[in-house]
Amino acid sequence: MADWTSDEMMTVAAARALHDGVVCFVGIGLPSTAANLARRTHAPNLVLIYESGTLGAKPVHLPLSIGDGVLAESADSVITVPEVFNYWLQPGRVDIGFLGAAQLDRYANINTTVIGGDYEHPKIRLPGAGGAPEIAASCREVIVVVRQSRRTFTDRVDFVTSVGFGAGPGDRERLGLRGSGPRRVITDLGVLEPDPDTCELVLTHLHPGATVEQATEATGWPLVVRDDLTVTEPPTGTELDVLRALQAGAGGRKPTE
Amino acid sequence: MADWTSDEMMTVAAARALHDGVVCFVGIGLPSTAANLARRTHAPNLVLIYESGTLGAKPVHLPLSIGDGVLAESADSVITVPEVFNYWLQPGRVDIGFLGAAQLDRYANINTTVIGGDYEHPKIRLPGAGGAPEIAASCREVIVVVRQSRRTFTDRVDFVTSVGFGAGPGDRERLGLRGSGPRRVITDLGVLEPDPDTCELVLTHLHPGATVEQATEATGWPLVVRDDLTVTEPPTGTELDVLRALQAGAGGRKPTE
Amino acid sequence: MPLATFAGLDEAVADLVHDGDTVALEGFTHLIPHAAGHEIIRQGRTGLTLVRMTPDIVYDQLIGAGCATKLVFSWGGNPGVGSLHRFRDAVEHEWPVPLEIEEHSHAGMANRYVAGASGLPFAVLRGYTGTDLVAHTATIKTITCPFTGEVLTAVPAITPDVTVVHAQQADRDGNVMMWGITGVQKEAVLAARRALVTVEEVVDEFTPRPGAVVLPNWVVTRVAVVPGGAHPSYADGYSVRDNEYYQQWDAISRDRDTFRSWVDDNIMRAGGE
Amino acid sequence: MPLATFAGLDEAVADLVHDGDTVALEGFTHLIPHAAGHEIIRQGRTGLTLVRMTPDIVYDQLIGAGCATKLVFSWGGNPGVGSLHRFRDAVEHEWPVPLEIEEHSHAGMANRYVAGASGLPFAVLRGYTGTDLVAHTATIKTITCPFTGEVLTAVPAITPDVTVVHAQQADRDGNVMMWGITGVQKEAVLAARRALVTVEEVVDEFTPRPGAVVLPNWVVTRVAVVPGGAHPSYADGYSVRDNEYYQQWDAISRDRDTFRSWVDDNIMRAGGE
Repeated sequence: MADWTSDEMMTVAAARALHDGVVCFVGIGLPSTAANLARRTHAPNLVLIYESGTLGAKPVHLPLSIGDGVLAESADSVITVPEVFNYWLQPGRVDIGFLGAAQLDRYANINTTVIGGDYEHPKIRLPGAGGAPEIAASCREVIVVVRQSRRTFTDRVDFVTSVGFGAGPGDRERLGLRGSGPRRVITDLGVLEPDPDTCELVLTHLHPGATVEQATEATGWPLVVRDDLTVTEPPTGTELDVLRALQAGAGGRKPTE
Repeated sequence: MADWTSDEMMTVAAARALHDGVVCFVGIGLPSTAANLARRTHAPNLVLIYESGTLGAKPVHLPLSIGDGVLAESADSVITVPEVFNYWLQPGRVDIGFLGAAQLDRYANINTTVIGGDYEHPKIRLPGAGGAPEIAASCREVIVVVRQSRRTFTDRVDFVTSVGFGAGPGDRERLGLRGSGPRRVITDLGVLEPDPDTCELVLTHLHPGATVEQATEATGWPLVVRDDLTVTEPPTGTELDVLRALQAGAGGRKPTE
Repeated sequence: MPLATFAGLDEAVADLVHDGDTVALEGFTHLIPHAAGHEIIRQGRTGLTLVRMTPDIVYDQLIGAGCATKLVFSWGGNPGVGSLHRFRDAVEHEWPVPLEIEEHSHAGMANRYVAGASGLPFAVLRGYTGTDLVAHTATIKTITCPFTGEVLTAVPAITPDVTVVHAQQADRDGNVMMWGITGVQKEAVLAARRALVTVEEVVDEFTPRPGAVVLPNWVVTRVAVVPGGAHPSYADGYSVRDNEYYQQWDAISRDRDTFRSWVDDNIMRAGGE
Repeated sequence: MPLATFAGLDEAVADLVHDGDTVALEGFTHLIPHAAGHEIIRQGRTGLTLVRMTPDIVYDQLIGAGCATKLVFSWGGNPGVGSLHRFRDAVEHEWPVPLEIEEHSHAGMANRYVAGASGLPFAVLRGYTGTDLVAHTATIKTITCPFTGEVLTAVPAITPDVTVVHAQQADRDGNVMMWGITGVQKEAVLAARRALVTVEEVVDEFTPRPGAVVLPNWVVTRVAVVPGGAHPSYADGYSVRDNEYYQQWDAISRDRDTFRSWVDDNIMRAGGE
């Protein structure tokens, strides 16, 4: 029995995907946690951009919203929201964009808009696009972080909010999307990556303790497993300590509280 | 023999045209002098915008360039040059724009680009447009300040840098120009205003000492003189004192220097 | 230029916000004008088209109270918590009234405000391409670069009848200063026909501050002094974000009756803030 | 992301500014990178396309020295003084070499930089309509709003090979801070493939300042420490504008030989600044 949860493993795996010095467009929640974990471990020079307009934020504790004061106080500069999207994201200055998903299909297209029914009368109305469509289009790379389940990993998404690889090879180019799209989908079970030829998401890593059967069972399309499937390094003691301290201190709470 | 020069009269007349509280787009030179004279006499709440990005500048002395430090220090806010033109001038938020001219025609079209020869090989290459075309298009009103001479007041300008009334009535509307165009042309001899029906500039005021003959002689088209031609009030002692103090202190020089 | 005047929040909302208006309450997590939203509910406005990039709790309340018949937005959630239940109930079950939606992305909404502030009918961006938003939102079209032939996306300007924002300070002349995360507020104010600004306090003179945005009194219509008017959002230098409120809202808003009694107790009976 | 590195001005110009490049030296009256302009002359660059809203003395010198074959601009004068005689001589008499011009208005140039900084191929504005510039400048076209049918003006993005600006400070990591009137410099830097920033000094840490603009080291290529590098322009907090220099330039630049000997004495023999 591991002394860490699958969510912790997922967060650590996401943090490890951020090389030192890269410019990262961060949303609240797990992406922000992973980015701040990376900044406190192997990537001290990570540049964090939050869509609220904080460029180069170095929060002393985990923000609970993208507009927390701690982001503005610690930022290299605070810019307007139009400037974030027009001067910084749109021209492709951001290396990595983090996205979550309510639904994800085999070509890494993402739905965060509606589930079930039709658009005007959905069964479930989700929050919608936010910054995601342009993050997915313009960042050099996209990393999707999402728990893996058959409900989420669907053969077809009910609504394309953000484009992964569209209907397959060549679609991003046809659509004029400048970023290279999702390079990694990091889940609580492992890591999926687009096949170089088909663009279909295939299983490339399993987290310790997870099985191919679990992953297949949690995927709504026939999941291809890559021959060189490897097992993720478990979280190190340091990674776990820093991560837990971060989460305990979220929003500025004293970890002792 | 008056104890003031015709340039002083011209500057005073320009200052008087600025009602208190109006928002004024100011260029360097006579317009800036006139605006600062007005702010120190009858229009303390005049809002001055310089194209360098100083919004609500209250210079303690006459700036010698639109980017003088004194403008930034005294401004309500300093904004970028794109913002000046996009957020403040273009939407028609500016009441009055001041323009000069190297050539001016009967419809108050302005040339500050080239004189003589053709565009590629001009006899005289002038500085060009600067902010003038959009000031002429978007300010609620335009005031032109220029010394009157046959060389400057031409029947046809060699190049239309900034549009007054184009070829006559209806042209501004046809061109989609939102401001009402030049309402006054203030010279060293008097004031010309567009005729309500023809849009042609007609003589409405003479400065003290100037004659209709002088004005006609200094105009390159048959100058119409309005029946109710009136004589400008001469500069008051206060106006002259403030004006001369301003000019003596230009650029921060001690008036005593 | 007409200059900003001071008024009580109730009077200001009565003067500037009319039934059927297009109203933008902006503030990106920081400086959200909650008190003004409550006053709009208190005065029973109806038929509003509500515009906001992130319709969070403030719009969940206005929607649940039946003030809005249309929502123009890009992200409708409770930040860091989850769903906006009143927003979902309106879209999923037309309660309390049907809510038409016009859905965009953040980049699109931000540029729509920029176009409005710039006196342009539309803005150009790289966005939406390949998404299903294009098929469902009429205010997304393509435009071709006249120089390169490249096809890009165009979105129309947003020009609200009235924009409401919260700022830290006004001076006695009605000039406004805000600082910290200022989001898209300047554009939202400049894009609007009328602008209402609630402020924490009135000062004799502004202290120049890093990152401060100044709105001159000739682009502001009314200023209402409402200390704490952003709560549960915050005003940098005056208050901190009430994160517990955002968490509690999930339970309060989940059930229609709980929501209604909350509105009665906390807005209708609360009187002016 | 490649990060900014420090270099001497001579080395930085040698690395970043090549014959035939499109080069933008920006700075709106304030923070004009004169020293960098002199270094470009000293290194004998030719065939440059010079881009600048207000080609004042700095470009009069580059043009007179024969570095440029094309000028993209919106106002070419000596502010508060009069003509740029070297610019006029080049246009009127093709001396020392013919100078092609691409002429715009300030609003057009500013928006061209904004488009460049935004990764868009063009920008939209209300401008030029009815002027003779439309007939003489190929980079002014019309564009129709896909929503209202209104016809507006389009101008293409400016994307210089290299942009050069002067700022007050850099920190030891090569981040740059400028304040005061910052004109269009941020846009000019973000629009460029390479960016050279000359600074008054290097500091351990930036002090947040009202109106300060920070350029992170991942959008700057080289930083060169050049105290007084803006003279005769100025750097707010470090120097004042040398208004006499601007006045004296009129006489110096009027005559070709006087100009040439001035360049020999003050630039060529002066060595690096």
